[in-house]
Amino acid sequence: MVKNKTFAEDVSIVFGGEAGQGIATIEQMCATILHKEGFHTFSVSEYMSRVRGGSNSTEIRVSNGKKNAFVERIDILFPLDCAVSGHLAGRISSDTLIIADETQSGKCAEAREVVRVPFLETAEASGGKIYLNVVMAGFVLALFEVSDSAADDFLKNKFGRKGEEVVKQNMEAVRKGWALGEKMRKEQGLQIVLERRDQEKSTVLLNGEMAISIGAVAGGCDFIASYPMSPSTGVFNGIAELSRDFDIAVEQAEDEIAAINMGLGAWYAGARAIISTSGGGFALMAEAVSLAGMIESPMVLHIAQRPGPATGLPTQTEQGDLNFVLHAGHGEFPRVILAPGTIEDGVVLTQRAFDLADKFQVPVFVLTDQFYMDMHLGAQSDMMPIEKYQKYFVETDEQYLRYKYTSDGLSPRGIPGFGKGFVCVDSDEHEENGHITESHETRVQMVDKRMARLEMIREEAILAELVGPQDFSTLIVGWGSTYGVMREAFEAVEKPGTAFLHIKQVYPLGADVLEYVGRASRVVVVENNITGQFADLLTKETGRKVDDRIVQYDGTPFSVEKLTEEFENLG
Amino acid sequence: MVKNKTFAEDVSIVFGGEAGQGIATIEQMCATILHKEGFHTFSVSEYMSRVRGGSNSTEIRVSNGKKNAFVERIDILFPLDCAVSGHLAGRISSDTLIIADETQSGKCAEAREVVRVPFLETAEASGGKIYLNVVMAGFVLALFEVSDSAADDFLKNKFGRKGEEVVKQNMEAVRKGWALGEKMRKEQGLQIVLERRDQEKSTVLLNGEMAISIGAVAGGCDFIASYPMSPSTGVFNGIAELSRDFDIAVEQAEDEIAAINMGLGAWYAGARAIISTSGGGFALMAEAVSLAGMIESPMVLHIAQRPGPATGLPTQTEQGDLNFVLHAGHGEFPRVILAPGTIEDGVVLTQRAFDLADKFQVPVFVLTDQFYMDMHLGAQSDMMPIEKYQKYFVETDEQYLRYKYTSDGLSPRGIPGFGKGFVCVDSDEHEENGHITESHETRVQMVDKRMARLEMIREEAILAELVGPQDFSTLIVGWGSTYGVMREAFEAVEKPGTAFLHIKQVYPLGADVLEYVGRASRVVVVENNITGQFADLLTKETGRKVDDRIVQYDGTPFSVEKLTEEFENLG
Amino acid sequence: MSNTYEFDHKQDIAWCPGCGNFGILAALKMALRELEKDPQQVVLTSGIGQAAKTPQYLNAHYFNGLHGRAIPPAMAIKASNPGLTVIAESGDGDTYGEGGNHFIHGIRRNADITNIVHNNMIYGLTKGQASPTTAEGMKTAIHIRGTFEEPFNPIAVAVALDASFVARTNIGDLKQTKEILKQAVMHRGYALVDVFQPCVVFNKLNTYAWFKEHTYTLPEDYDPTDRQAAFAKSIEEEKFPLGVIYKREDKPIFEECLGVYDANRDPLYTRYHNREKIVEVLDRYKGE
Amino acid sequence: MSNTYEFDHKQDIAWCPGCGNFGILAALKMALRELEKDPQQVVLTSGIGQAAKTPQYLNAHYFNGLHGRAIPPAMAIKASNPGLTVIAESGDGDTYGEGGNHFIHGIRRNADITNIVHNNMIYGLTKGQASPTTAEGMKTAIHIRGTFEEPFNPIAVAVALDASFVARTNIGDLKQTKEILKQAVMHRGYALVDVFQPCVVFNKLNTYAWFKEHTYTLPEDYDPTDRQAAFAKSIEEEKFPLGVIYKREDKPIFEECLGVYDANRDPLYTRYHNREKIVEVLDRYKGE
Ligand SMILES: Cc1ncc(C[n+]2csc(CCOP(=O)(O)OP(=O)(O)O)c2C)c(N)n1
Ligand SMILES: Cc1ncc(C[n+]2csc(CCOP(=O)(O)OP(=O)(O)O)c2C)c(N)n1
Ligand code: SF4
Ligand code: SF4
Ligand SMILES: [Mg+2]
Ligand SMILES: [Mg+2]
Repeated sequence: MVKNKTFAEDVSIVFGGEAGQGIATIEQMCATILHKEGFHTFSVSEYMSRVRGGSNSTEIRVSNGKKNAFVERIDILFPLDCAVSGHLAGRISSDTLIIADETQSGKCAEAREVVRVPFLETAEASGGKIYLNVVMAGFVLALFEVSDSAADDFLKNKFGRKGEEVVKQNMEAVRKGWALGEKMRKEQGLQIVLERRDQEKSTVLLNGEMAISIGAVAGGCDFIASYPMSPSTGVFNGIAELSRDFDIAVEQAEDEIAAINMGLGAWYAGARAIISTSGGGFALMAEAVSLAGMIESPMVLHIAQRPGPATGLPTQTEQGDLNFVLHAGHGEFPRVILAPGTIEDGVVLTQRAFDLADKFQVPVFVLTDQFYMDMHLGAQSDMMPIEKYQKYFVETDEQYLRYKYTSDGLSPRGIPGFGKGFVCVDSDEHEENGHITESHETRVQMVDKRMARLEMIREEAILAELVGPQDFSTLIVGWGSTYGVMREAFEAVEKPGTAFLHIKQVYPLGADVLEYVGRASRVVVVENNITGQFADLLTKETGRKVDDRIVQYDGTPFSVEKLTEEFENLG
Repeated sequence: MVKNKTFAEDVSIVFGGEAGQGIATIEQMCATILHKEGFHTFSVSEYMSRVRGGSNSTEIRVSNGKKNAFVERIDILFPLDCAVSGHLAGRISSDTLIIADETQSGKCAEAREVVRVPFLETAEASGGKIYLNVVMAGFVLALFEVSDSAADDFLKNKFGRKGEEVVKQNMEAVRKGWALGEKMRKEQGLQIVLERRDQEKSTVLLNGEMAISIGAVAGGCDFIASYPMSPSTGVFNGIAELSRDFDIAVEQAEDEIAAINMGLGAWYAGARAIISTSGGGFALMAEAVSLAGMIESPMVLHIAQRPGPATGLPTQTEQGDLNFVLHAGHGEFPRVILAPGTIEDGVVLTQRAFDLADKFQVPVFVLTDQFYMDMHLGAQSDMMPIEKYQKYFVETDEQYLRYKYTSDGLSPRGIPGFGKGFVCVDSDEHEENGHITESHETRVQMVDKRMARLEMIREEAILAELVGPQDFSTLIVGWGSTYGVMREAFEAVEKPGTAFLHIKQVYPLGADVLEYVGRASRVVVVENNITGQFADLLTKETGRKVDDRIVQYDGTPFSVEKLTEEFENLG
Repeated sequence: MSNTYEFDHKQDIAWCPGCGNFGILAALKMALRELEKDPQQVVLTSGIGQAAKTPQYLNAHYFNGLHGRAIPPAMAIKASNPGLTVIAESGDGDTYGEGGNHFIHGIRRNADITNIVHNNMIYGLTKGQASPTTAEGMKTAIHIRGTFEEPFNPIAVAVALDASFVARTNIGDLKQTKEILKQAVMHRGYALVDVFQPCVVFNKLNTYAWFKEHTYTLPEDYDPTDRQAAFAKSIEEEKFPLGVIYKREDKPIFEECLGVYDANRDPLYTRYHNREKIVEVLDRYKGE
Repeated sequence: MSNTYEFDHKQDIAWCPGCGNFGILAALKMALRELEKDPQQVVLTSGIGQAAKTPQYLNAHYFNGLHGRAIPPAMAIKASNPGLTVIAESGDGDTYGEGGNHFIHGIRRNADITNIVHNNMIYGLTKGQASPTTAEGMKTAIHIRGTFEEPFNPIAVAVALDASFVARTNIGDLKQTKEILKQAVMHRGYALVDVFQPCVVFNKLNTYAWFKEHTYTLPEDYDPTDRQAAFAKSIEEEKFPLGVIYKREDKPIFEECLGVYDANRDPLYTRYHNREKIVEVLDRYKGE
């Protein structure tokens, strides 16, 4: 029995179950429909590296206050199989409302009182066990006082390909689940009374995968060669999907080495290529990153981090590859690393990555992680303008020299077949014309020319985002996917004289960052790895020592609770 | 005409010619014989990335004062083809004595007076042009007042396999060349009067390649899988050669990925494996380095650096891969980087690399470069004791757990087939028994366990070598192959209050280094790359900013002249 | 009890119910048991994928390494300790895709190992992308227009490389698979066993029924030593032949050619280099 | 003048006098000239090695990339601009050793490129180590006991993979090489030309005379479309057949299967994505 429980500010609803039980569909369905209804919705899932069995979960968080982060706290838990794993079990508190099927038993039931609902029976009645997930989704929708037909469009879209019958059965199942929810809402007073706002509806609900994918297309991406690897595959899928609407050559390579060498070939021929991979796959690309450095080729690489070393935890999250991405490839050459925090960042930075790569003829990394890939969140269109992109290659003349010394330090990039010149690129040290050389004088000139671009890029650095007062004394710094959780914890703690700085261009750092950390009397860095890789980089780049490092490396993202506590403890 | 030229302290003799003309043989022959005769000899060659043609050179430096470094200065130049390249031409001064064949003409002759000797005619008389090199070597030996039979043993050794006739013809050629040299010495007063010492004879004349190779065998190396790549191939060759005398499995892999994965397999089965490669080949090994980190496998990697990025300058020198070696591989795990400066270092550190790798179950890098590989130098046996090595693996019992948590932080390493336990290693995050896990608790414990070894290794760090006063105020720091040149320049400059610190264990840095830099009022770092990679590392490891960076990145090693000037300029 | 290959404890198996991998695991355990191989002398190596988890599910030694890299460590393990029975086991994507170069050069190297490939014609663990052996035309999230390449033919390539033992089985026939695995393990030299394995989740085309329908067992009188005939068999398309397709007994074996086992067959871990001999080598470079 | 493929300036060539690479360079230039290919539309890719320097010695576009990686950029260049004539050119070590995985999967991908392999059966640039095609028993500084593996047979592997054009020539016969190169360049789809090339410095076995003695030209009536016969030819050992050994005209071609050239054949560099369409896609994810 629930008896009059009301959520009026923020609710965290978690579904837990085995792989293959359709949790992802619940998440997608609830998030999409609640968003459509004007609720501010954030969701993220965590899953094991298996196709069936195990224990996965998804958190759907709906709030009035734009809470865009993972919370440990579970307000309502729906265990699909009741074999709630240790991890999830640890998140259950005495305030957690557990709503489970009547016939289930298991740990979750032993410890705590469980509200029983005939989900399975209802699913069976709708056509079988496989409807369990939509029954439950329907149940949840009812709690939000959404109409029982709200899911219809979603279901048509999702199952349309499988035929009308399937769509109809799903609609029925949703309605039945809805009725169960409605009953509980009315009879037991389980109420979720959150704000619906029109401006929420006008946002674009995307996960990190689609943010990067759309950002790539907005950046002019017309070539992707990659090799599947969690958690980066979503971007490969996303761009493949977008190739239905846009002219994009999509190729699954035999290995990561082929993928990036294809990418370099594509850029050479005038296409705009991206590679999507994760740490282990990227490790195979280091030599070709160095090649990009030498031939001054643009290249865009999306790296979705997961906990390493080696295979590590394939489906979990970490920010442990920054150092590697920063230094991958033998020899010395400039590169750029961008790391989105919000969905808007994903679109904007990936778009920008293509521009930077092309303009400065360097490899540009978009560095994300599993958490970022899998979080769904509304994004404001006006914060991610889709701009007409520029292609920087030139028409060559007969005197064309690929590596010409020029006054602005950039050698205009020609492409074969466009103009009268020959475009000769060479992985050996080379003369202006691209021909191999072993001259020491040329060597020095070419090294200087290649390296000089780093400072040019720094001058155009993407600004960091400062949240809080300008006259801070303590500066809490984060980068990449921790944006949402850091911001929420930061705002929760309300420490006077403290500001939060989110770095979007991780390397090279811009003058703004130097200035910010320069005037902080205390610098705290938060990151999802053990050694504090960004903290080290910050020191290297700015000369400023980092006073405190808040790190986490258990494979999970920071939670609001954990960071709030850490921030409180900063004193 | 020479007219009474005497070298009484130090002479730098350079041979320049095309690839394929036998310069390497001249170097080997002169160095070996002069060393045998008790002269202090240092030599190094620089060559192009081609098999025939181009312009190569070798410098043979003989001195009273143990000069073990490259000098720009050429005292006597022997151009084999007179097409002396720009680089070599730039090193010719008015003091350079050029001794060339009578019939040759070319740039070297245009600019300067050249002493003419009928080398070619003499070679032809000895059986053909191919004897030119030994004729010239014979000539040089005469200048040192070495007997005309001094080369006989060397020639028997070198050409014995080709039959007696070849040996005889070579002996003749040497004698004829010797006679020419003797004539010049006597008639024109070209004298080299340097000390011969018995203790020089008791040293072991090795190049860097053989130092590493012998060090590996002394470390118990019984397995090498590699893929050829300049300038690392010499170590692969060296160990293959030693496999005639020692039980060593030698395999040329299909690629670098196979090589290191074989190496890991070998260690797993109880062998002691090394991999030899250069930056570009190593770039392909990054994923497997990460695997070594995860499965806590020992691994020894010899990386001979060359200028990058990409193919770069395949046969030249640079210290440009430190950052990459330091961070190669995704995820976080400890590693060790050793960098020999002297020949003794090569033997000792490589031997030690096996011990560290085995004891701490980590990848250990021996980081050299082309210059180090190719320098020949006498080494003192007592400075490189060959110790009985220890194998750290254990006999397993039935309860054996490969990743057991232990009080000393190291999980005893079992090997399959030795004992009653099962040895299960897994690239995924794993439980103590090596089985895959996705538990967050285990994750944290395992990360902590893996990382903890870094501090244990630091505690046993190989000491840096301090040259000069203990109460320095300025500390000039170098690492790896720059030892000889830094030491010579340092001693030449004689700055009071200045000391020279040579780092042999580059990572993790020991407490001694922290202490040294901590009390220096000025820290200067010298290295052969553009960005000052070690300087950055020093700051990261010790918190001490580096005041001055002396760098060079033209593909050549530092010369004594250049560093002397730089040190003078430090003020 | 010692050669049961079973764990004392309950082992969680991450495969989907109905997956063909269960059969392969069973066949392998049976084969090793029937050959009376002591588990303490058996090492499995694997890459990453569903198939590559196999070593975790039987009680023997294992080296579960990197995706695509099951073969190089296997060969090195054998070279370091030839007394061990070494089996490299992985998926089609792992072996023929990411690991293709080790596949072809491993065949040439011919270490005495067994290479079991779970050929489900799909990337299972990463959720259904095309593998090199995926049928032409199959649509996936990435191949939205369907694959267009001719599937990789591991049997034909192995025959082209004159591999010393080339077999194919269908896990639908567990007994045959077990028998052939036994032959493969017994064979001296590199032995490839490509096992057709249904992935019941991501490959809706190549099901148990499909494999049954599209395979036949080679007749008793088939001569696997005839390379030309083997090639003909290897390129048959209507139905895939099952059994030992090609075999050569006389090829040099990697570990035997290394020189380290000429004098004795002790594993490398038991040996130490002679200290005096190293000093002797150094002395050769002395001036005196 | 525009299709001479010669430089205006004197180009230093880093090969040894007498090296077979000079012949291949000459044959290639002749072939391209005779085909009247505009150098401005010709791109050569290569890896690293002596052979891989070839693109630097003729006046056309080139992408001289990494050791072993000539094929992937070649295929991507073709896919990005199908109007270009793309030739991937490298050594035996580069293509069959380090690059083996791209070789086998490049064949499957079947982009319309030509792949010229200078097969000197040795690693030339790195001074004489064994390559995959090195004869059994050859001693090198690393193989002090001689190699023991059966040489890699690229022709048999290509036939096993059903490559669309498989040829072998001997640079001792410059004219034949040129003719076959012309056919290969004209062929639609992936074309392999393995060219026997003496390395006069490091390979003392496989000399001009040896290649002459150990090769013969396929008879006029040889039918290169018969795969079974092609396999038989590809495993002949006494003498290696020269000519087009196998050919298939009907295979799908990589760049044609990408979908981007269905509506028009303009190279990708000329195209821009429609801004409005991107906004439209974003709008699909709106709540309203
Ligand atoms: C270097 C690298 N690239 C990619 C991956 C991701 N990955 C893991 S398993 C797999 C494919 C598995 O396919 P297969 O070998 O056929 O095994 P299956 O799961 O089908 O049994 C991939 C691409 C990885 N782990 N490492
Ligand atoms: C990743 C990498 N590994 C190794 C090398 C060194 N390397 C350069 S060329 C070459 C072999 C060349 O052999 P091949 O391809 O047969 O060409 P050839 O010189 O005989 O023409 C090697 C091993 C390299 N450049 N890069
Ligand atoms: S996804 Fe396919 S291959 Fe993997 S366990 Fe499930 S059924 Fe088997
Ligand atoms: S080494 Fe051999 S392949 Fe290389 S250029 Fe010389 S002869 Fe030719
Ligand atoms: Mg598979
Ligand atoms: Mg070759």
